[in-house]
Amino acid sequence: MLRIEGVSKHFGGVWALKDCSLDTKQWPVVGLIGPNGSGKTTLFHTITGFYRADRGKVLFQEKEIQGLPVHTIALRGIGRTFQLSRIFESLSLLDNLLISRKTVAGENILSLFFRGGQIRSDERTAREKALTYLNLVGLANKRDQKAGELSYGQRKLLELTRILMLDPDLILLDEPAAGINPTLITKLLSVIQQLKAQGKRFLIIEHNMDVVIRLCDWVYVLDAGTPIAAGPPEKIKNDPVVLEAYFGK
Amino acid sequence: MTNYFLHILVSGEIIALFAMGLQLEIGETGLYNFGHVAFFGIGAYASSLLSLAGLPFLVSLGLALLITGGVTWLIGIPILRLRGDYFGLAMLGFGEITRKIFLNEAWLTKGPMGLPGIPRPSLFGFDIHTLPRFAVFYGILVILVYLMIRHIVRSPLGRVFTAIRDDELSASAIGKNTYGFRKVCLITGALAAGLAGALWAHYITFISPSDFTLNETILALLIIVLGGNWGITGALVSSFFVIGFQEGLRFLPFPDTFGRYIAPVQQMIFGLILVLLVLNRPGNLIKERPASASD
Amino acid sequence: MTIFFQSLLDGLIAGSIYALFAAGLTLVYGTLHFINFAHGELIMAGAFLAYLFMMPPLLLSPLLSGIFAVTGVVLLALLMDKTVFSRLRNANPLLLLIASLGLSLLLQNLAQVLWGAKIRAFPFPLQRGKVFGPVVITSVQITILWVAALTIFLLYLFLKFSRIGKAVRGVADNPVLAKTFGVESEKIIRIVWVVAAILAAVGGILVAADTNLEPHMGIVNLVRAFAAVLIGGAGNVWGALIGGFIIGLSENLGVLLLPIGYKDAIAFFIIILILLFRPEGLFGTRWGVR
Amino acid sequence: MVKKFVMFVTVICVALFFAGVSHAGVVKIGAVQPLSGNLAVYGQGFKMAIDLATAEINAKGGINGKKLEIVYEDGKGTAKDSVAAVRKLIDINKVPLILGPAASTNFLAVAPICENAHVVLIGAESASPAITKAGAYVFRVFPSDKLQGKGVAELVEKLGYKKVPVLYINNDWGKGLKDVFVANFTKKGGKVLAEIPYDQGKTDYRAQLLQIKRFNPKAAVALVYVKDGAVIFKQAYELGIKTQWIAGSAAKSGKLVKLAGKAVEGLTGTYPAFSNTSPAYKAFAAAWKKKYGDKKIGIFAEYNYDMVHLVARALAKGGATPDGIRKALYKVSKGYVGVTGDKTFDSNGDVGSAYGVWSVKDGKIISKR
Repeated sequence: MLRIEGVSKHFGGVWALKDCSLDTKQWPVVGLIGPNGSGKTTLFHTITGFYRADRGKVLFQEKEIQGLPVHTIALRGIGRTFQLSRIFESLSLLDNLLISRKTVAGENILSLFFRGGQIRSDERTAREKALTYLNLVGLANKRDQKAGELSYGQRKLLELTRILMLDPDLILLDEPAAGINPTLITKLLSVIQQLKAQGKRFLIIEHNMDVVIRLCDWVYVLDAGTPIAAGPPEKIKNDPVVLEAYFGK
Repeated sequence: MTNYFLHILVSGEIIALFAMGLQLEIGETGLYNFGHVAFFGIGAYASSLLSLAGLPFLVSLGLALLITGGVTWLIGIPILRLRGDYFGLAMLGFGEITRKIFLNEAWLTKGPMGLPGIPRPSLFGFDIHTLPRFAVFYGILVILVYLMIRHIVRSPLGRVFTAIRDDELSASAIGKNTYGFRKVCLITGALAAGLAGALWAHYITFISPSDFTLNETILALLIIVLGGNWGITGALVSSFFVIGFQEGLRFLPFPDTFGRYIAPVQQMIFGLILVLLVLNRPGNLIKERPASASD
Repeated sequence: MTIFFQSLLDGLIAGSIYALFAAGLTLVYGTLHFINFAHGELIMAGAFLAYLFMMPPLLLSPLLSGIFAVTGVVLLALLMDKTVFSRLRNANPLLLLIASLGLSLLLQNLAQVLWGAKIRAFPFPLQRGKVFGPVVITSVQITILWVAALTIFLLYLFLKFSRIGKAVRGVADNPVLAKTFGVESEKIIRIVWVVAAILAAVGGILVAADTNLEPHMGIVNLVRAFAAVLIGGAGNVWGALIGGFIIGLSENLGVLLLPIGYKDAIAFFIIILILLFRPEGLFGTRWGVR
Repeated sequence: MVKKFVMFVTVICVALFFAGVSHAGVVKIGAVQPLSGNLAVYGQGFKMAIDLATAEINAKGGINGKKLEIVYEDGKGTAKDSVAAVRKLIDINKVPLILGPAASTNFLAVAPICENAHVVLIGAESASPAITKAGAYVFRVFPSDKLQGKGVAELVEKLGYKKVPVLYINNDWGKGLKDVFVANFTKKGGKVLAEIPYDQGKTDYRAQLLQIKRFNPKAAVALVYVKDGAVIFKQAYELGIKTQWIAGSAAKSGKLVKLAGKAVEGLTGTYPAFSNTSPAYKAFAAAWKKKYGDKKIGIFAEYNYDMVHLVARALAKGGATPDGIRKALYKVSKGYVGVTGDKTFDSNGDVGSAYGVWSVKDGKIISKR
């Protein structure tokens, strides 16, 4: 599904990514771990088009996506969340989801004035879908509140559902479990499990090893911008190379 | 008595159109357009020149809007690549350069001499030449534009504008072509300003480059900051309020020697209001700094 | 040819002054991340205070007037920070921008209320310039050149060798670094205001000595300073200094190519060009998703 | 915050109410002057001259026994505010005549309003040729630039210069005058080396001056105001430009000499000439001195003074209605010789003028007719 070949990216003389190659192959949930500053988020930014790599290829469904604008990549089927969740704070929860669709009839300024009926029916259909997702994460009762009023963990859930509205083939989650309480983590895990069952694919940056072990089918370990190990989570957990990368040299 | 109030009303209507455009750009979408007056000027000059060349009012107005939109589309190509304060600064520059063009390209604009004798509006043989007619005709246009912008703001398109204001990065991550949407917003706002400019020119019948300075943009900025939480309606209402305030100063019994202080004191008050409103956080005018994507 | 060399010299003099404005502005921009419109009023205040001290009834010497004026502007800058900007430390930069625009309006019109809109000149005797080959230079301009050079040299010493100076430059140049300074950041911000105010005041006095002064002189010079900041890359002091010279030169040489009516627009042209082709500035390195 | 605004609005409304009250036995006319803004320095002077004439008229029994009263409005030196001010004077104060705003752009902006409202508009310092055609209700006691531009061209020719650059202030006055000058000068066979505009109110004009220096001309025309002129001539002096400067009327002021000192020594120019030895002028100067002491007679004060006296005569003859005043103005002006000379209006409401030459010698302004 997603294959990264020899990607390098540097900032002011520092290599954030160096000859980085990895492949999600057939695994439904792939984990990406590594110490702080190892280039995980930079890799996400590069995959989703925020950064352009200095060298290397990013292939999604066997097609190069480097150089495409951010929004085109999103529409091609890669959804992502951010490390510190980024939702539209002054929109209601429902609007946060309604806006997040591949085609929205009411976003063309001309049809706005000439095709009112079509827009209304389009919004009605989408509303049902959005409510389903809000129910899934248990936020349906807050649907008309402004998203800015949500707690940190709820924001993360909302951000995830917002991605789902786009029907992506691959979902990139940047530390989904960081900073939220255990109850919400459980909720999050069950949602991801459900989605996995529905055939969604994930690439997840996560520090919480418990979460990694429970979710991931395969794990890549990044250090200084380069993958240093890969394998099933149980094996990785005790890999001496990984331990060294985390606990010092 | 009534004519004077009608004049203030007409001035307010024109400023309202101008400010509503800026509200759409800054207030709804977060496009810090410090060169809004340029569109006002382009609309005014285009419509004036065309109707002085003999075209009927509606045709020159239509073409003027087309020109304003076209120019915005063109300058949008490079300038909309910029964001936040950089965008604001580039637009400030655009506004200033536009005024210099009005001033220096005398072959077209007559430069500092200005354009006198701009024809009054006429709709299919019905002349708009008295104040009540101006007030009604312009008033209808203001209501129309208000309803249109409100319709946009409340539509799915307006939802995208809000999303861009809240977090542009995030909007592009869910597949929104933010460049395209910002352009639509800028052009719409520019059209409102261009319309305001054209109406101003056909009302006053004389324009010159000194009518199109940064001060006009600052006035509109003040209006929308005052309008604060109430969005496009706030901009509409506070336009009349600010114009009324300015004119009201005329009636205060200032001593003669104080006369020359009125203009700077008024500007001081505007400055003070801006500072105070910012310190007391004007609700959803501007979002707090969003968490940045950190590495 | 004469006109070319004269324009070159005028450009250098103007550039040395813009460099001072730009260095201060870039420090503020780098540290607090907003375009301070009121920086122009610090420039204006420097010029006016010096003028007031030099004129009756005080009739102080130019040097003494300058020192008092600079002190006054430093206090003004700290007051602005205390009353307005410090209360917006974590606010959106655009809020700070609007607040500084308000302050700018307030101060320049206050100056107009106090002293009127007319153009004033320092009470220096009128002299023919000295002729050196193709160029003419007045003794005031010679003084301006070495005062500007001295100020830049002192700034260099401060930023390069003092501990606090290094910290200031580090913070301005690299926003990420700011976090590591933690508690000290308030102190650094205050130092930045002091340095920026000194540079603005000295520059304001010099620009008034070279040309004249009036209450609305701030905005024109601010635009030039900001163009210079952009050339240098936001937060980069050395880049801003070079940028100042580039703006001074291009304004004075540019009119040999462009119609003269566009002289004041040249800085804007440069701003737009740079923003379009190298948003990070000619010498800047900016990173991170903004 | 809201409370304060409400209070403010209340205050304004109360003020509005009282503003409408008028007195019997008074003839009111309006005046839009730049009392604030960047023309305010001049506006004060205009107002002093107008007040002086009004006081004289009222001392002599006013308008057929009624007192003449001037309602001042601030035009702030901008078109927008001048228009609002004129609207107010017409609609709220209901004046039949308005003493128009300074600067031709402002005057031209308000002219159509007065014309449509059938209110007389009269100006004392607007020189733009476009005003000639501004309408039947529009008058001015100041000569059109058509005449002065010709005057400058004649002066340059008379002084024997064939090639000159022109530096001019880039506003309606400067550009209008420059255009007339260039047309007349080239018609006489002269050559204009360069036309160099500058913006008002800047502190640095050296780039413009360098363009003049490039030609090293024997003479250069500078159509400047007093404030900008002072800056320009000083910087020219510092730059070592040695040329015969020739200016228009707007620079003719003792203030210029005070500001620019020896930099303007030898400067010469034209001005709409009127004798300062005529009995009318002497009487005016004496009256000024009596009312204002040692305060200098402001620029264009004489024109404002003449304007008010003319208007008073028209009011007395034609009554306080716009049409009465308009018709009476033609009659009372015929052969009227005021401080500034013959003020007979032609059919466009313009006056003629003789042009004199002024120059700066030993730090003093010398005028020759």
